[in-house]
Amino acid sequence: MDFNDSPEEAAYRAQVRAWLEENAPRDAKGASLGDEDESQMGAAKAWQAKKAAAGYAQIRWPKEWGGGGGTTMQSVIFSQEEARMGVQLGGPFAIGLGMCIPTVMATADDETKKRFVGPAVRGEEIWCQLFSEPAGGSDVAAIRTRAVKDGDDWVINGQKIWTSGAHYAQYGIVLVRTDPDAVKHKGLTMFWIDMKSPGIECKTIHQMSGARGFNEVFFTDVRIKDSQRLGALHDGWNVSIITLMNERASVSGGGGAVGGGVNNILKAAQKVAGADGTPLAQDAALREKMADWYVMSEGLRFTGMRSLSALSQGKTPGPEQSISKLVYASMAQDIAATAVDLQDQFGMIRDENVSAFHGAFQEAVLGSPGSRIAGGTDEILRNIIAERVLGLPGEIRVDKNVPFKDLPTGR
Amino acid sequence: MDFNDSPEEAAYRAQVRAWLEENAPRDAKGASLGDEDESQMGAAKAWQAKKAAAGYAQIRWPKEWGGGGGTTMQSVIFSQEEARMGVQLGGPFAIGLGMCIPTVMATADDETKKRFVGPAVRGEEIWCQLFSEPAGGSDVAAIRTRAVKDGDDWVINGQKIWTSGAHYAQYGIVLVRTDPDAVKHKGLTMFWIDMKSPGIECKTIHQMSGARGFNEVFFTDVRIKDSQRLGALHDGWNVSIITLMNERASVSGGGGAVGGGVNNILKAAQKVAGADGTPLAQDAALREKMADWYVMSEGLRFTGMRSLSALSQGKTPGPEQSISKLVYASMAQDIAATAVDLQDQFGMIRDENVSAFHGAFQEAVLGSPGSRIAGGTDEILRNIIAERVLGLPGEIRVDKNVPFKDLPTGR
Amino acid sequence: MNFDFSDEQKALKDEARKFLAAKCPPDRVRKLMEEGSSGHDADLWAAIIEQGWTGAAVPEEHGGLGLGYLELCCIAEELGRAVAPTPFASSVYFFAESVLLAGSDAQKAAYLPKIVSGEAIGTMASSEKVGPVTAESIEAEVSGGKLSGVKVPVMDGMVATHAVVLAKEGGKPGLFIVDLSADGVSREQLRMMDASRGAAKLTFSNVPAERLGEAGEGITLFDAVNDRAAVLLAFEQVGGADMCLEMGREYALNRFAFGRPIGGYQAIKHKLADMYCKNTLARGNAYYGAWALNTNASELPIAAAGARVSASDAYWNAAKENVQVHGGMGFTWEVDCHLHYRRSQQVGLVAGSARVWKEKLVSRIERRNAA
Amino acid sequence: MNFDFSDEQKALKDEARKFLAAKCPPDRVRKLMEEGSSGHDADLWAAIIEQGWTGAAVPEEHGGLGLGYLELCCIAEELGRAVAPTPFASSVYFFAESVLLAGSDAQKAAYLPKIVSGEAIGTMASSEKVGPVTAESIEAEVSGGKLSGVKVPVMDGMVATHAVVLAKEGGKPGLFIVDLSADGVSREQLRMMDASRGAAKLTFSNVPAERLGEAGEGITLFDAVNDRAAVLLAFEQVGGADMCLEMGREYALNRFAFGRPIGGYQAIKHKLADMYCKNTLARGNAYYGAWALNTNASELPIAAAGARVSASDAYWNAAKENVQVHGGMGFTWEVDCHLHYRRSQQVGLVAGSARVWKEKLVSRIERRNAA
Repeated sequence: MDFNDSPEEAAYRAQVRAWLEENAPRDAKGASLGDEDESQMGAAKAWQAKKAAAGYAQIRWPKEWGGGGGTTMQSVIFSQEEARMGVQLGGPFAIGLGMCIPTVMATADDETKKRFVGPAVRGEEIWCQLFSEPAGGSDVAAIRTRAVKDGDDWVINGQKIWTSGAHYAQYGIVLVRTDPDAVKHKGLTMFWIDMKSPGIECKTIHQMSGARGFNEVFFTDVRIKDSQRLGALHDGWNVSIITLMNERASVSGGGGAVGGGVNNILKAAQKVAGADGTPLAQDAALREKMADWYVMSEGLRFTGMRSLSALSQGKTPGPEQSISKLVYASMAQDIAATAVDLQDQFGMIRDENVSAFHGAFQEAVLGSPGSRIAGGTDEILRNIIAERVLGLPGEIRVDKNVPFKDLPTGR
Repeated sequence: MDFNDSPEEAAYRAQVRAWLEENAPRDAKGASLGDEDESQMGAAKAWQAKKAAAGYAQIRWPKEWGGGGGTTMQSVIFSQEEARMGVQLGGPFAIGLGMCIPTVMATADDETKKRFVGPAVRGEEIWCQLFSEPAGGSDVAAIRTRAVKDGDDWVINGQKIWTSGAHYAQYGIVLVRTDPDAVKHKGLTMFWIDMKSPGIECKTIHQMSGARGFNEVFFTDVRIKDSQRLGALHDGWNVSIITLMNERASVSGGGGAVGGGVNNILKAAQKVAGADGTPLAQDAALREKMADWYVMSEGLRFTGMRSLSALSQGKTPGPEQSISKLVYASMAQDIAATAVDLQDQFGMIRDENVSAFHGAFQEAVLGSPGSRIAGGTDEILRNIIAERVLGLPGEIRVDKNVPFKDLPTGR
Repeated sequence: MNFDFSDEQKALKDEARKFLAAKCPPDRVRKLMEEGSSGHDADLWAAIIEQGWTGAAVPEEHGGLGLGYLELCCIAEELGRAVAPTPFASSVYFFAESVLLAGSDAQKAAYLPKIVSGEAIGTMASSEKVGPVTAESIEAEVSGGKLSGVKVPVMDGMVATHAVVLAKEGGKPGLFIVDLSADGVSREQLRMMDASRGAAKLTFSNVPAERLGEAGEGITLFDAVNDRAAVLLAFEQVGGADMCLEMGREYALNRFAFGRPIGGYQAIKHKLADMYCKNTLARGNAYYGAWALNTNASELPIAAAGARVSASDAYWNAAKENVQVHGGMGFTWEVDCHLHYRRSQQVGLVAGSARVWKEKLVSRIERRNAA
Repeated sequence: MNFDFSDEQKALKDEARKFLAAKCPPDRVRKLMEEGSSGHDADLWAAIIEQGWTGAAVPEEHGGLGLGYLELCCIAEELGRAVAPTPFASSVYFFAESVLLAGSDAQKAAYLPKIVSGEAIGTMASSEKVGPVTAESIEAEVSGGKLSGVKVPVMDGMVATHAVVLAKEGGKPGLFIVDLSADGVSREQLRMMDASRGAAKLTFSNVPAERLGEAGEGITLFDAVNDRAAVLLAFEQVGGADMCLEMGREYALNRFAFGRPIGGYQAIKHKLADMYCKNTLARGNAYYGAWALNTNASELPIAAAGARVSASDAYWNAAKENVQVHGGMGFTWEVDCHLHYRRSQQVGLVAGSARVWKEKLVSRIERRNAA
């Protein structure tokens, strides 16, 4: 048991580090995914192009498709080193390269693949994924957006929601209902779509925190060719599973600053005096909570290391990483609320120039509910762990043998 | 808003108090329900007879059935005053008078009623309720104990479990399956039974805490008359609902010593020195927990008072009392575990002569898991609150339209 | 035993609910937040004054209705339920209660009628820095009848005309009434987590200040005012928490996933059942607080702390889990969940944090046990 | 990165599991408890010694196998899973580790081979009264090489032949080795919450005691021994917690209610999912502790405290919720749930309570941050 690189890993890390030292942009503030501030997009695209040219863009992909022909572990090492340098500009490309393009590669003809894969790897074209709908949420297959055949075309009407990056993406993959008389999962078809097609309108979603990273996308008589179809007619649900499996295949860096939140509140508490003048960090109630959070965040870090170790040894990681977001999201909300409570009346202030710690904990209070929902709610994640990891029975499904149009819906 | 008796209530309380002063047995240690120690049974029976003679045994029941012809509020007042005097000897009769006899009264012929009601009210005969089975638990209707018709008799084979007082009861009401080809809830019938009938065997259940208050009851070719049937053939499920509704109708005294647990741990913590020599009661982490427990237990007390107030005004109490056991049981486990943790290594000791506070908290650790299960698990209680109080949908039932014998069962 | 509100009081509550449903629908609250205003709906405020709510517990001799605290609790519950964006708490629970508790006859005569009529809006200015307010945390000082110092945050500080200020005089804390229109007062609007409630940083330079109560009694009076405010705020919290439960229940019944209402899944059913438990406990504790406040019982310090601890917990839990029940919609601006999510933070901090009240509760129990 | 046990270590663990499944089935543990014995299964203990487990981490020069701590962690996990009723923890984690850490060469030579061979059974005697063990809590005293005082509870105190005793000498705490067969030692068996683990009250009157380590170093050494024991106990806890999860999962799959397995209801699914989360976190933290223990890293104090806090939480949660999953059967004597329920309390207290370890963890983090 150790934390060391294998000789091969160490050599690769050294090579990456040297390349980054020479090539990484300095002072690149992260262009985080879905941020409405697009000022970093130029830097992000330039960096993606540079990585692609050197084989560092999609390290695990074959070289013929613009990848690096490397291993998962090499990909992880590159991400770690990028993070170490503070260069984290990959956000805008994550969904395209992680989900959309793999779907295209698995289902499209050669011509289509050649057209799209290269530009996406080089960061020239950004993709978005149009699955979620207002009536769907956790129930992805409850898709109401309709595509109706009209000669060799399809005409799409409906609405998608929670689409990250729709406002700057050039292309998207879209899951639509092509047969409402079929049962829920059998009447769906997947297409790729040009986001500049007439009839597509994007509207950013105003979140409670003030952020506007997601979009609603409205389709009004949007006309596309049948040749844009990905996979067989009415087989969209199976195609979407390819998309979502690819999402899960991307292993995170494992380590990272998850424990940071605990140190933040500890340091904050050292600076705030309690009723008797001693720093709140001395408060035993807070200290017990800090101990709990510390072992939770460190536990997540070590769990990541266990998965990385499996990768490093050429094995498939176990299911242990599946706990990560579930554990983290509630803890983040709890830390934020506790930190604000410690500030007493002052905690009500959001003003970054007046509030303690520049309002960081207040922003976290307002942002954390989203983390417990986006990308799978707490409740869905518990179901996934129970069913896929522990092998407990799935939910009783009342929506399996009924034509979609006859399924009950809410208001 | 006040906590005072109405003039009528005050008069009744004064009358009760005077009667108790004159008649209540002194130094009567409570013969708690299901206790294997039967030494108090004589005292309990004598006290019940005395109450019955004075009309205080079943205050809400008509006088013709041996009751007091009084109100629910009068019944509550009597219980409060009994508790105040430290006379709590009603345990052995609670199930008979609360559940079994009301079922007999609702379903039996006049002769049967005359035979059983009086002796039960006077404490001469004790009843038990034989519903639960090993394969049943929360699913009461999953009854496998069979009754097969043989001429004018029925022959019963099977097993009941969690039967309080079966080892000292003279009679019981028993729910059995008379038609296994019918769907689950349609093939059950209710009977009264003499617990001394040949073929009945009681075995006490050894609980983790060491207590032995419950029984398993085995039926081997137990022969009873069809005239012992309560209600119609195959209508036992509806009869059992009468039984269970009567259980819920008995409103508790409301007030009481629920908050006692918090004061116990507070006083304990004042006596134990922490690492720095100051009493653990000064530990802020413990103090936050004590505050939480205090408002939980006081909240329960006040919730009981709200229900009592409705009764006092002749109204039906709201559903608020339904939270009581759910809130209390987990809190009791939490308090016990925390109190033991405070004792550090010493907390491992159960020896009542050595352990701090005579091992009270250790006993509570071992006893509290039962409270979260007996009389409805936490999970069933949450379902009840969600469905009956909040009106949320019931569970999807897969056992509704299948003959009982074809229902899937576990190992 | 009559541990309940009277039929008349319940009727008042029903009326208040109807009134606020008409005058203060959630869209109006949201719009006010978008305007980045001072968190004060002037039209609503005028209508509330017209109803006489500001004077519900103020004796008739001072221009109030003299109804009592139980009636004020009924109104508070409805204001909390409606997430009302008004300075009601500041002006009535904090300012008017300070004057009622510690004011001289002259002070009562001078200020209470104005508070009732709306001519004046009062507030409480105690906090100066991060952390709980204590004798040691105060630097604001009154010398020769003039106040100098900085208070932040002061709720409704942009619209208040008067404030009760906690400041030192001769080294000891006292409460002082300050006319905020006087020279030497400057106000700076603050951005708040709950944008539906405004606050300011107030800077005082040699501003006339008249003492409330005896010299050196500041912390005792401040605690007593907070106890009274805590009971009233607990009703706001109970009202908000119950509204969250109703919203969550309604959504769970009407939102379908996998062909059935999400309210049929135990994850949601049990979450809402737990919310019902906490809300019911909070209501019981709040009622006890109301009784103690209304009868000025010796149990008030424990009852107020119990009501506050229980209600703060219930409202925060209900507000955050209501967001969760709503899923993605729950954290959008257009859906109402975040109004309660923000407000549960604001009302949970304005009279001091949960941790401070838990400590108050336990030490008060210890003191009672020792007595 | 190789943050995992080696294939050889995993094979050792598999063997240990098979061995304990054969030699230490739950029925055997229950039977021992019914006999009201000293919580010591002599046959099992003999078989364990034959396996060489007592010497897994003891260097070969002292009669051990010299495998290392990772191997000992593997064994500990399986002992915890099996709820083994033996003095393994007392003799190996506490006594042998004390000698390895602080013993002179002569002491190592005198005691370690006997511990490995089973000729001696060691234990640690530190607690004297209710509450955490501190320098101030100790009254036992060594004077002129003779120990007098009372220690309670001493795990395995009825069967141990030797104890490391925390006692004062010249007013300062020190650790001392005591031969329990000496005159002046009296033992009184105690009834324990976990009846599968025995303990005693030991009274010493002028019993010969030899110092372990330097004078006045007692608390430092005691803390260091506890850190090492905490890592090993964390593996017992992780083993027990995972066994509870497996039991709960198995029961939930095979117990039917309303026509389907209770494991299909979200209340049970999500309870088991949460158990999996806590167990996984505890395993991660325990592995870090194992690494730090095995490499004698400077991170050991933080790693040990983290492992202990996480594992105590996970085992208690898994043990109590496993009872809940089992419903009525779960609190009967005949079903195995209560074996883990009791053991989670015993192992969670034996090296000091969760609250003490949480405080240790945070103060150690503060010290590291300050450095």
